[in-house]
Amino acid sequence: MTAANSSSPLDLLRTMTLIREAELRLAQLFADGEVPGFIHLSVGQEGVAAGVCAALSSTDTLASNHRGHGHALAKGLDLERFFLEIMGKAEGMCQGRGGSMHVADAAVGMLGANGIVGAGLPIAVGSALAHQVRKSGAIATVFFGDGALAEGVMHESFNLASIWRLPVLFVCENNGWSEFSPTSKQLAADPCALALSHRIAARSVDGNDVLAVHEMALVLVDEIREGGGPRFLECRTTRVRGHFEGDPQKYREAADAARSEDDPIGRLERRLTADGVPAPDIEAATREAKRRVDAAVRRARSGTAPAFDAALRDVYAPSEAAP
Amino acid sequence: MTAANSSSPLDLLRTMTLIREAELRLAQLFADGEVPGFIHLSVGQEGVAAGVCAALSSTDTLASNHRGHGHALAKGLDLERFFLEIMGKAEGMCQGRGGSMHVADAAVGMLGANGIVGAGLPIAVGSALAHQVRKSGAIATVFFGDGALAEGVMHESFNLASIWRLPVLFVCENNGWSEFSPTSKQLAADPCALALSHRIAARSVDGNDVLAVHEMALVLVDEIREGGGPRFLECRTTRVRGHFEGDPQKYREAADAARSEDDPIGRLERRLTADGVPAPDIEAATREAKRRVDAAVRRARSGTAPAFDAALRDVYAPSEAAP
Amino acid sequence: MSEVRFGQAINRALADAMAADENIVIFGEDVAAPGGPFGVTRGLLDRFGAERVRDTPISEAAIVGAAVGAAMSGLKPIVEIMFMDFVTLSMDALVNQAAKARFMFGGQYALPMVVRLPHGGGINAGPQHSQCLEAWLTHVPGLKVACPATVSDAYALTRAAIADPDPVILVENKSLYAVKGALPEPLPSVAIGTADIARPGRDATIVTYGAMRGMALAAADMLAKDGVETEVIDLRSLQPWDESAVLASLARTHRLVIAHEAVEAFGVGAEIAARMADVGFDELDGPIVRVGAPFMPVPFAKELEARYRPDAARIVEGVRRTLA
Amino acid sequence: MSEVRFGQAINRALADAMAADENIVIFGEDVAAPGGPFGVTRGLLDRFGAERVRDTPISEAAIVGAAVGAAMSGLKPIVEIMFMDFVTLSMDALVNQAAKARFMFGGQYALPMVVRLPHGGGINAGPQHSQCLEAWLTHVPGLKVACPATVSDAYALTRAAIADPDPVILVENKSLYAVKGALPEPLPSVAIGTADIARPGRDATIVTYGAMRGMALAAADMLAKDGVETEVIDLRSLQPWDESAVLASLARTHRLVIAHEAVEAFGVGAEIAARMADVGFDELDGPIVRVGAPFMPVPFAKELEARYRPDAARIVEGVRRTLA
Ligand SMILES: Cc1ncc(C[n+]2csc(CCOP(=O)(O)OP(=O)(O)O)c2C)c(N)n1
Ligand SMILES: Cc1ncc(C[n+]2csc(CCOP(=O)(O)OP(=O)(O)O)c2C)c(N)n1
Ligand SMILES: [Mg+2]
Ligand SMILES: [Mg+2]
Repeated sequence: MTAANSSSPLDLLRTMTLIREAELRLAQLFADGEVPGFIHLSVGQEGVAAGVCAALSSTDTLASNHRGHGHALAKGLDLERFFLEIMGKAEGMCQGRGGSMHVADAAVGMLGANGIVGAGLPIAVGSALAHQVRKSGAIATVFFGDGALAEGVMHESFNLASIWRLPVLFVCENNGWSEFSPTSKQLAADPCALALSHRIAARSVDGNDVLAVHEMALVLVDEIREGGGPRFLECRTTRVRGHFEGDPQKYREAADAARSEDDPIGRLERRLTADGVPAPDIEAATREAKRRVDAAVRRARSGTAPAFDAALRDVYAPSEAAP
Repeated sequence: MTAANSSSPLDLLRTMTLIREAELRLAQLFADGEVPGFIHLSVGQEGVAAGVCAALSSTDTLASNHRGHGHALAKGLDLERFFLEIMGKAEGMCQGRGGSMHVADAAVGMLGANGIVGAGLPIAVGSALAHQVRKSGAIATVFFGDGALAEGVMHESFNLASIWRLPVLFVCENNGWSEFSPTSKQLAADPCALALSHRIAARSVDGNDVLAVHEMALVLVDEIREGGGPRFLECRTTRVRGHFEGDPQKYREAADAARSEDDPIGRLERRLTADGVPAPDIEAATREAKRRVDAAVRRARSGTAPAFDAALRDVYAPSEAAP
Repeated sequence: MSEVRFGQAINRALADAMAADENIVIFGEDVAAPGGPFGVTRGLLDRFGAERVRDTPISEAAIVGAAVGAAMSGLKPIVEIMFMDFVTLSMDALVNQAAKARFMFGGQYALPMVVRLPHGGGINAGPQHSQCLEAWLTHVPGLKVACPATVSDAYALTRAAIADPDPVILVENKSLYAVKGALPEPLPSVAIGTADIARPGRDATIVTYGAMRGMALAAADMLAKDGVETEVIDLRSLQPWDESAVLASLARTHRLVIAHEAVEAFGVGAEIAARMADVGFDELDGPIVRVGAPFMPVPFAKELEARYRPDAARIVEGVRRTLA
Repeated sequence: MSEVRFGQAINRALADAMAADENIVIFGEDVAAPGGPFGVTRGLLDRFGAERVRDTPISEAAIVGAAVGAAMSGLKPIVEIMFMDFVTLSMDALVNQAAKARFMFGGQYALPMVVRLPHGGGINAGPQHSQCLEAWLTHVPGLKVACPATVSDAYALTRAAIADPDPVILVENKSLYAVKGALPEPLPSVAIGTADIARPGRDATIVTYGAMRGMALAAADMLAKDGVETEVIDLRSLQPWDESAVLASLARTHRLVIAHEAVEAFGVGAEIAARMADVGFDELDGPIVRVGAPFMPVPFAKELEARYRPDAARIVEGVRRTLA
């Protein structure tokens, strides 16, 4: 993948609107009691997932975190099986055993969302090791939040990736929040400085500018594929909603959440309009996303409840597979 | 403690020679089967322990690592009970339950050597938290190796100390080795760069120059006591012997181990001679150290075997103390 | 006597203890300004100030490691690990440091610290946010482990844990936080290591703890309809646990069922069963039956988790089996 | 048939497996150039190259975490945590990731990885370098745990662990590494989950594993002098463990002693005892006796550690007690 096969702005818009529509629908389904557990939405952060994943190929691998819907969809996860999973159905990606925090798809190299803050980093490092040893030409990517930078395993992962020059792209989605606390009070370091201290080249972009994210991701992915070792990309972005759905956000000024001029979708739409893209083409993205989401939700609602015995059988590989 | 009450070079020499003589004797006792388990000697690194600890007061706390004999003795641990412990006697500091890797002395603020690489760092951070909350005026210090810089908890500890501006001095004894592997192949980062990335002021000194170490420690301790927050000190030094006693060091060129011109004791002795200190005063340090070690070993040999039941009683506080 | 929620009882215990001893500090992720992920530490920051009540970064290893150093240096830290699943990141500090410090330093140091660990499922939080891992901690000499099941015990055990000179793990079942119950006046106190006979009975003994106490009592009600009188023992403390209370009950009923939410295999119940199969062997008139979670990660989907979690019906089945 | 050391048998198994499958990689602290802290990986770097055999930094969390990612991406990683005590730093990757990945991703991913964990005492290494923590891992659905006791099983179980599609923990007793024994030709193979009857007997069963196999056999010899014929079952695998073999033995002897080096309370033996007190209840003619370490950290001094570690005499005592 080089700049030559970069995604078009309209492609990026389609990915972002798909994520947005899917998540807004999830919010509704959650409020209506159709989604169990708890869900973390990436509304406002879609530019990061879309911009970065568009620079990856399907053989590249991706580890994600608790806020992973966007990463998963941008990596190409099937929309119906995504909804089926999050609604806890047998036909879901994970047969209803994981839910929102564990969406994964081996077919597109999606190594899974993850409920443990920071846990995706060494997984991506290990995946990159596999790419290196197997000379597959693929790279690994991991998305994590600014809050995850406080976890020790981040440090260990950066170091290991650096000394082994592993093909891994570390993407920090800096939305300023670690759950209910501002990261500014939690982290002494500047994110890029952390990476740089490990001799990992680091760049920071406006994460709400999907074109900037994509362009930078293409450059870094190229450098990694050429054997340059790991790269770090900070994407400064905005968590528009609560930490999870239902979070009353008492700890936060409403203003912070409402900087709609930052919205990556609105920004790209305005940019496309200015560039002369016809309004129907732009509007089609959202319309098409809604249509797909409608269909997926319909399908998901008709999904079946997972069978307990099937789950029990999958704790280990079937014994025929064992020696 | 300010530069005004800095230790004299002769005091530093006395501390270093005491550590040296104690450890060489331990090596002998180990070879003779009088010391059980395994022991890590700090021969060649005494300048770090002596220089730093001389800048501390007895109410300051200290966490150490597996190579902690020097730190403990420099912090003022009783020599007899030190030998008693390492030889596994009931009268030892830890009643023979810990041994070399766990020497500790609450009376002088020594929070213990530690068998887990990196584990001393958060302990020192927590101790510094206690000093801060209790406004004791004391500071906490922790010694750790260059290898420990790879542990995740180092990162977490630096960050916590930095954001809470805790009174803690992080001392990295950089001897170039992580057990049997050169740290240069294991760590991408420069030690000071790691600290700086967390906005912790960092200094690097020649750890084999005890005067330089002491001078720098005094400055940093002053800054910390004045409320400046954590400080980081890298001491570049030399592990003269194997990782532990009995290590054949096949992985290492003999030359590396034998740079005797670097020896902190020899260097200080030469310096004192050049400064006109009479030879008998200099020689007295080693003689006195030998004498004290002789006496301590004699005492330790006459120590008694620890009683099992007493050990069993000490897993928890005596139940009268419980509510 | 007032009606409060389980979580509020813990909050009250924390506040009462902090008011009485200025060496008590609290830190953890989102415990200060946000008042804790489950609201258990609400109001403490305002009342006791930013010096003593602190939000930490997402650094579970350093949180418990710092608690160890703080406890060794004159404070009585109370820390929270947001979900027990994340204690996987704190095990060195807990097991190699906190648990061993008193012993391995020859009794020189006391480590009065409390680690609060919310455990358990029932909220479809999935495989990494629902585990009951207390059996790991009960296996570690030097740690104490308590797990309250009632509002009164939530208060009393929290106070007891804080007052204890050793490191104490407080295991709090997430599904209990919102449950209301009576907080007696004068305020209750309970010694760590003492069980509670939640219901007396003569035909069989159910030993349980935490959220399963409620299930066990429900099971006992169901059994009573058939004339089977079950004694329900709520352990309250898992390390040390009240062996003599269990033995005494077994000597009355001669039948034993042990129920907990944790995975059955190698769980806390195994130790209770093993001890009774030794010291209580002569009292046993039937097999010792355990009721725990099956050997699988906690599944997400409603139907799966409902089947996964032990309930009153399965306890009833267990009692019937040992009576058969 | 050749005489080799236990550690060499593992080395041979690693080498044979690596020669047969180029997706196998090994990494850990000092495992490559230095050949491993106990020499177990000696020669592998020279033979298989720096790409497949790697020294890591002192980063236990990332070592196991990277193994998870590598296993999900086509490799079969074998990693070593230098002492089992340090697995405290790897628990998240092991428990929340490796153990759950197959299940929680709906069977999409296999995780063929091996984690080698040297455990046990006897070398006066003190409280933080001697622990036996395998009971934690056997409690975790999704992990398999094996613990060889003989040279032959060291080879066979290492091969079985590597060939297994699931994450397998190999628990290796440090005191066994230097022990010599026979490595049969053709090379042995053992299925994970199958026990070995180390000695047949009719009067009592001793269930054990790892270094305690030797102690149990010594105890059986001592008992035989008094005409007591003890059957010794070496579990070899702890998760899954061979319940039917233990049950069959109990059906022959009706007396059960379980011996392991780990702390007795809440140890692996508790589960064996609990199962037998349930499914084996009708076979029991005496109390189930466990012989394990007392409830204290592993002490350093020679006299203390010698008293601490279970030995043949204590096993004999245990057998006599259940026969009494
Ligand atoms: C190890 C661990 N600690 C704590 C949590 C609870 N938790 C979930 S998300 C989160 C905040 C993460 O912040 P960040 O990484 O910035 O991601 P964001 O939520 O902002 O996208 C916390 C503390 C967790 N899931 N895992
Ligand atoms: C958590 C942990 N991992 C590994 C070890 C084994 N080990 C003991 S010392 C050591 C090397 C430490 O290197 P460094 O920190 O530089 O200290 P040095 O030995 O050079 O003084 C290792 C790997 C350990 N004790 N603890
Ligand atoms: Mg964030
Ligand atoms: Mg070193």
